[in-house]
Amino acid sequence: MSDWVYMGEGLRVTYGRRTVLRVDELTVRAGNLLGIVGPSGAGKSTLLRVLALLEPPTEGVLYFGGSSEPVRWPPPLDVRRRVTMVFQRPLLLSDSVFRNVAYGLRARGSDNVRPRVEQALEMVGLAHMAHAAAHTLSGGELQRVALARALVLEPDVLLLDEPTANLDPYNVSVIEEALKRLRHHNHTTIVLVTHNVFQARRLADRVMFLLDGECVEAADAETFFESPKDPRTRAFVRGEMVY
Amino acid sequence: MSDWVYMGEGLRVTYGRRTVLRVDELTVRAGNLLGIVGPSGAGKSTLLRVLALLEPPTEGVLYFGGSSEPVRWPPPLDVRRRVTMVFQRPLLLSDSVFRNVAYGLRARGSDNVRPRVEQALEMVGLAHMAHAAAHTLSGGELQRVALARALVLEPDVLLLDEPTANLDPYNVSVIEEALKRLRHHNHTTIVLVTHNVFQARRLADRVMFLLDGECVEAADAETFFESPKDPRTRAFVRGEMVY
Amino acid sequence: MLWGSPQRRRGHPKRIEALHGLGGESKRRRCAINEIWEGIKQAALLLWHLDPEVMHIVAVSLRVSGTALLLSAAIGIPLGAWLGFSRFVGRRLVVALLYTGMGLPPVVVGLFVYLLLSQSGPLGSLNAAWIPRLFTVGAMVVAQVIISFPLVAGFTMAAVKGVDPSLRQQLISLGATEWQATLAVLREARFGVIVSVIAGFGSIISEVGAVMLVGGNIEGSTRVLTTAIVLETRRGNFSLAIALALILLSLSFLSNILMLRLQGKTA
Amino acid sequence: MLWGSPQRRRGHPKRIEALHGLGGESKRRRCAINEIWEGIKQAALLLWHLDPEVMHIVAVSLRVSGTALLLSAAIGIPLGAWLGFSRFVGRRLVVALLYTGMGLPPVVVGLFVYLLLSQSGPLGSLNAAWIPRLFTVGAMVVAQVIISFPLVAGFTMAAVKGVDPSLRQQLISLGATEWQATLAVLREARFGVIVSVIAGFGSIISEVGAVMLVGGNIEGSTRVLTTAIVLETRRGNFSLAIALALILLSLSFLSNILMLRLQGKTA
Amino acid sequence: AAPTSAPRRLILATTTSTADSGLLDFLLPDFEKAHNCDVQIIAVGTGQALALGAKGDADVVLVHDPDKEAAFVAGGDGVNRQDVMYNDFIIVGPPSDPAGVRGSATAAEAFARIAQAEAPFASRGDGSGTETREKAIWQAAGIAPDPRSTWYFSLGQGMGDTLLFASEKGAYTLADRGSYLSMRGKLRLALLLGGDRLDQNPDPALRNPYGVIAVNPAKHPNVQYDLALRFIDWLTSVETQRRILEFTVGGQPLFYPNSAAWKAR
Ligand SMILES: Nc1ncnc2c1ncn2[C@@H]1O[C@H](COP(=O)(O)OP(=O)(O)OP(=O)(O)O)[C@@H](O)[C@H]1O
Ligand SMILES: Nc1ncnc2c1ncn2[C@@H]1O[C@H](COP(=O)(O)OP(=O)(O)OP(=O)(O)O)[C@@H](O)[C@H]1O
Ligand SMILES: [Mg+2]
Ligand SMILES: [Mg+2]
Repeated sequence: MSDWVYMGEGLRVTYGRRTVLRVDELTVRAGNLLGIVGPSGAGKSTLLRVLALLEPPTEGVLYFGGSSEPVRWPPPLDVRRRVTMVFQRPLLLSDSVFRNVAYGLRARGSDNVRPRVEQALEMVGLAHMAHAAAHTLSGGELQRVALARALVLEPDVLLLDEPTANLDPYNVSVIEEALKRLRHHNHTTIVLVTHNVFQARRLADRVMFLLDGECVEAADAETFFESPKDPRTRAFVRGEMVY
Repeated sequence: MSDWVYMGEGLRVTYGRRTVLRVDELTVRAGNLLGIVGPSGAGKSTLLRVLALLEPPTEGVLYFGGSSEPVRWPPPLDVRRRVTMVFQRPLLLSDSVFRNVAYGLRARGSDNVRPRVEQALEMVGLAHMAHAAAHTLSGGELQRVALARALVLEPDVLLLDEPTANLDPYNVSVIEEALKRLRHHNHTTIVLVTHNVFQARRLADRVMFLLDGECVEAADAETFFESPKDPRTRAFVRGEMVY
Repeated sequence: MLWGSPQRRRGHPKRIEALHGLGGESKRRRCAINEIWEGIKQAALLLWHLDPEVMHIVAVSLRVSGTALLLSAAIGIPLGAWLGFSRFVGRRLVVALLYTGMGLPPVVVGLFVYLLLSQSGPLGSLNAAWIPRLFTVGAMVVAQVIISFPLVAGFTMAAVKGVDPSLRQQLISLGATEWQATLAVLREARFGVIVSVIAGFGSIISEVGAVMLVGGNIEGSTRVLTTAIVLETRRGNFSLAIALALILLSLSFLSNILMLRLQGKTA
Repeated sequence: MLWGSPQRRRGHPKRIEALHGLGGESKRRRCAINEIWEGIKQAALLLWHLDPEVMHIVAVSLRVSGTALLLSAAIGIPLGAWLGFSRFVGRRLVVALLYTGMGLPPVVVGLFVYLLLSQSGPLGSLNAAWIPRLFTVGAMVVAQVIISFPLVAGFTMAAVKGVDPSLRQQLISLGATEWQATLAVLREARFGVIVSVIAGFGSIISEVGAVMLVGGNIEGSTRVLTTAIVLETRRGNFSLAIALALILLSLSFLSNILMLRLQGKTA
Repeated sequence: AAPTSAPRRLILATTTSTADSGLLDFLLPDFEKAHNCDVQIIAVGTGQALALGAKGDADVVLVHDPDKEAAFVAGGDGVNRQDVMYNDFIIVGPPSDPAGVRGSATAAEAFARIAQAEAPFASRGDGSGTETREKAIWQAAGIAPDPRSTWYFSLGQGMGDTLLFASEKGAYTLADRGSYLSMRGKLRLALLLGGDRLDQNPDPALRNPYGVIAVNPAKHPNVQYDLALRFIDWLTSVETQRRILEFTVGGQPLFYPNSAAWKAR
């Protein structure tokens, strides 16, 4: 894999008459963790769906994985399989936890499914619930299963949409540790959408602040939090912005 | 309304062979805000469903609203309508935001629906989205609509299941202000499930710590956070508990 | 004339061939696909001339099946919703019976209704005013309701089951009565519910065995499109049968377009 | 013997009364409900004696409708899934046509297949080995597939539409191919899909107009339960007709119980 | 043909009256054995039976409508039409006989009385041979009944259904004797004109002749013409004709032989 994983130019996403995303320039470096923050409705999930190659941008070009060709739509299966997204609202198959986590591996026809699934469940602290039915899970359990079914695939790129929103502090730290290990061992590139400014600070190499679909500021994590250029960024980081 | 809103004795909820809730004693005072904290899967949502009179406990008795008679199952409509619960996982009707928020009022045949709905949407910062279709909303927008449709009913008792999990710091503070105003003006009794220890600290009069379905500790907010009796409470509050 | 005595419909001599056209058509018999062409042409002609007899038959068909559809929706939708929500001992048995009802042979339903309403039958012999008499539109409606309501109920149940059960809980928690919550869930499942009604409509507008038996296929009174089609088929007038079938299909196509409109509007 | 001359089927003299029992039964004719009782008794007898002719008819019915059901599921489920997922210009038209197909009168389908497969029809005249001949089981299967696949497709579409569309996106994002994601969504919608198959089965096991026309109701070869019922009704042997209908209904009841089991297992 | 080879298939399109009465089941096994073939009976209305023949989907037809049969042969669809047998029509109606049909000498007279009294009358109205005959009788009576009138019902149904209708409605109808006999127990209808047996039927106009026709091989090369001819020869042979007379229900024959060979016997 080359130096960067995503390069976007003039990305726009329009639903009906409303343009909900307007990002002129975007680069995600290989092995990096990009944090995306911004208020509710800023377009974070929309951007993530584009990066997950699930939805073509209405306008603009996206390059992926160092290829000099823009991404084709629909993207070929082998390209698509290098990226996995964990959705903000976890939806499981009405089946056991085990089979939900195994889904992606089985779709790829991988072997060693059982130990890998068990390991992934271990990572999110749900090894004991492998046989529970999806519809009986609590909110946080659901979210962790959704995370596990992405982690088990060990993708090149992992896109996480508020993966710890429904978790208590201890489980949050478990997940964060798992992510750190993943970066360390697999050099996974991660894009993490979070409303939790502290989490972004703890994990991100680079942070991007979206507001009303526009990228207000994107900078190294330290710069972003310590000396943001834009006054709106400063306000947001302090949790006091009025939009 | 009398002094207390809920009194529970020996409440147990069992699913299949697993007892997920075991609360021997529970009191919620009128006008108070009880915070419920605990790790993922502790039984918080289950307890809330019981308090919402949606699900009878498998064992135990529950008294509601100062009545000396235990709650009958199914509870009569007029009793049921004094309580409203905001679910952890918001599910809207596939309709406009406005009509979703108006649903409870319309079900009651209330008048002045439009201004009340508009006011509720204002409270959660979504006045401009009244005409958006439910399925186009972002995660945080969804959550706020779900909250608005409960707030608009001005119930005696409001049960909130992680109502700000998908919100950014600013919106969290907007919601928290709204809740404070509600308590002040309407003397609404609130039970708030949250994984956010800071939020519990900011809002709650009393806090209850659930672990594995059992109430480990329940105390005044200050006591709970400053001098918890149980070592497990102490660990949880510091985000370092290992279960 | 299309059917019935030649004496009656003197007005349309040009269509005499349609009925007695065995000789005339036989030259073109090489390829049976001709019948279909002929049928299309005849259907166009019948519609163009607003043939009064065809119009009457169409009116009876719509009246019978429309009434039956309303009734079976009124029975089937609540029944389906109830089966979708409730749990009780023996529910599975009721569901299996309902599914079996989806496959009731129309002839059997017809026979059953016939035996009930017959002068020597348990209901017919009562001669009560509210009991429809045999060989009337009312008897046909009864048979068609029996045929179509299981379809409506079965699919409504499936549609309702497809809606997340916690939505219902959320609505109840917002103060909805059981009834209001049921209505709202039906609205969520409207796509499936409308398909169920469309299927119910399809099952009765095309049904022939039952209406033939209990309606009697009486010219000018209980003859509907399907029985007229069967009649022409029996007479060997295949192209006229196809013409009538095309009219029937256009009718149900139009109704479906209408229902889809409705569906689109509510979505 | 049930139908046909006593001489031809010499084996079962004890049931001659069933056919020619008119004189004897007439005393009880006061109330038509008797026919229904008689029917129940006869059905029990026929099943008890494993009447070979009835067994043959049952076997043909199951073979024809079973094959037709498999084929129409193989066509209808993918078609329904595709219509449920895809968006294209003219989709609404296709859907309206499909819904109209749910209401195809069996007679018309029969007539159409007849004209196609006729010796003077476009397909029948080819005399190719892969084209089923008229008055054979193959022709009946063709007609029944045409009748039932729109039902299967229509309900599958409705069921698939009831599944949250973002589930599909999540599966795609987990590396599922379009095909795998479709299968998984169908599995989620299995309740509706199974109902669609049950409805398809119901529509053909009870169908008579088409199999009568293209099968010819030939004794010992293309006679199925429904055509036998019509035959006995035509002959005025109501109780025998009802007996056969009960056998038919028990069959479809049993199949439905089986399908519900299946549904229960996967759920 | 050698008994070991697969039986040939002969498709016989015929009316429900011959098939449903059981006559064919009674007769055919002899023919099938003798020629190692399988006669497949398609029982439909006369109109549809002729249409099946005209398309080459049947090999031989056995129907009862002399005019349509003539047209069928004249149109080149059929060859070698032969008389086979006949039975007769009767007039049935409510036992109370409000129109006073009992005792009429002819069918035309009976119909005239029915029209006079405006008593309910059920017509098959399905283009069958029976309806053709009914029309002819009305014409002979000089009456053109209007299906929109309150007493004349044009049903468009088979004989059995028409009889049931008449029974329920207390109406008169023209029926073939065989159908009436086999359904008598279900009906509240009395035989009013036609006598107890065919030979006691007072009106020769009520005779109902059946004809057999082979489908023209010149037009439809695929038909089993040779077998069809053998079938016709067999059906009209004296032995088979005698068997027709032997087929009885309730002690009386339903059909009477009528072939050239029988008459020349
Ligand atoms: N299909 C759609 N049609 C119209 N508007 C849409 C659609 N999808 C999303 N939107 C709008 O686009 C905006 C951005 O949505 P998005 O889900 O990307 O927000 P977000 O930044 O993820 O917010 P949150 O933090 O609340 O999840 C929202 O205001 C939403 O209402
Ligand atoms: N219907 C059910 N059948 C079996 N187990 C269930 C059922 N519903 C919930 N549970 C289990 O009960 C436990 C408590 O669930 P609950 O939803 O109350 O947890 P919670 O405290 O709200 O957790 P979270 O913070 O993750 O939302 C969970 O472990 C869950 O798996
Ligand atoms: Mg989002
Ligand atoms: Mg919970």
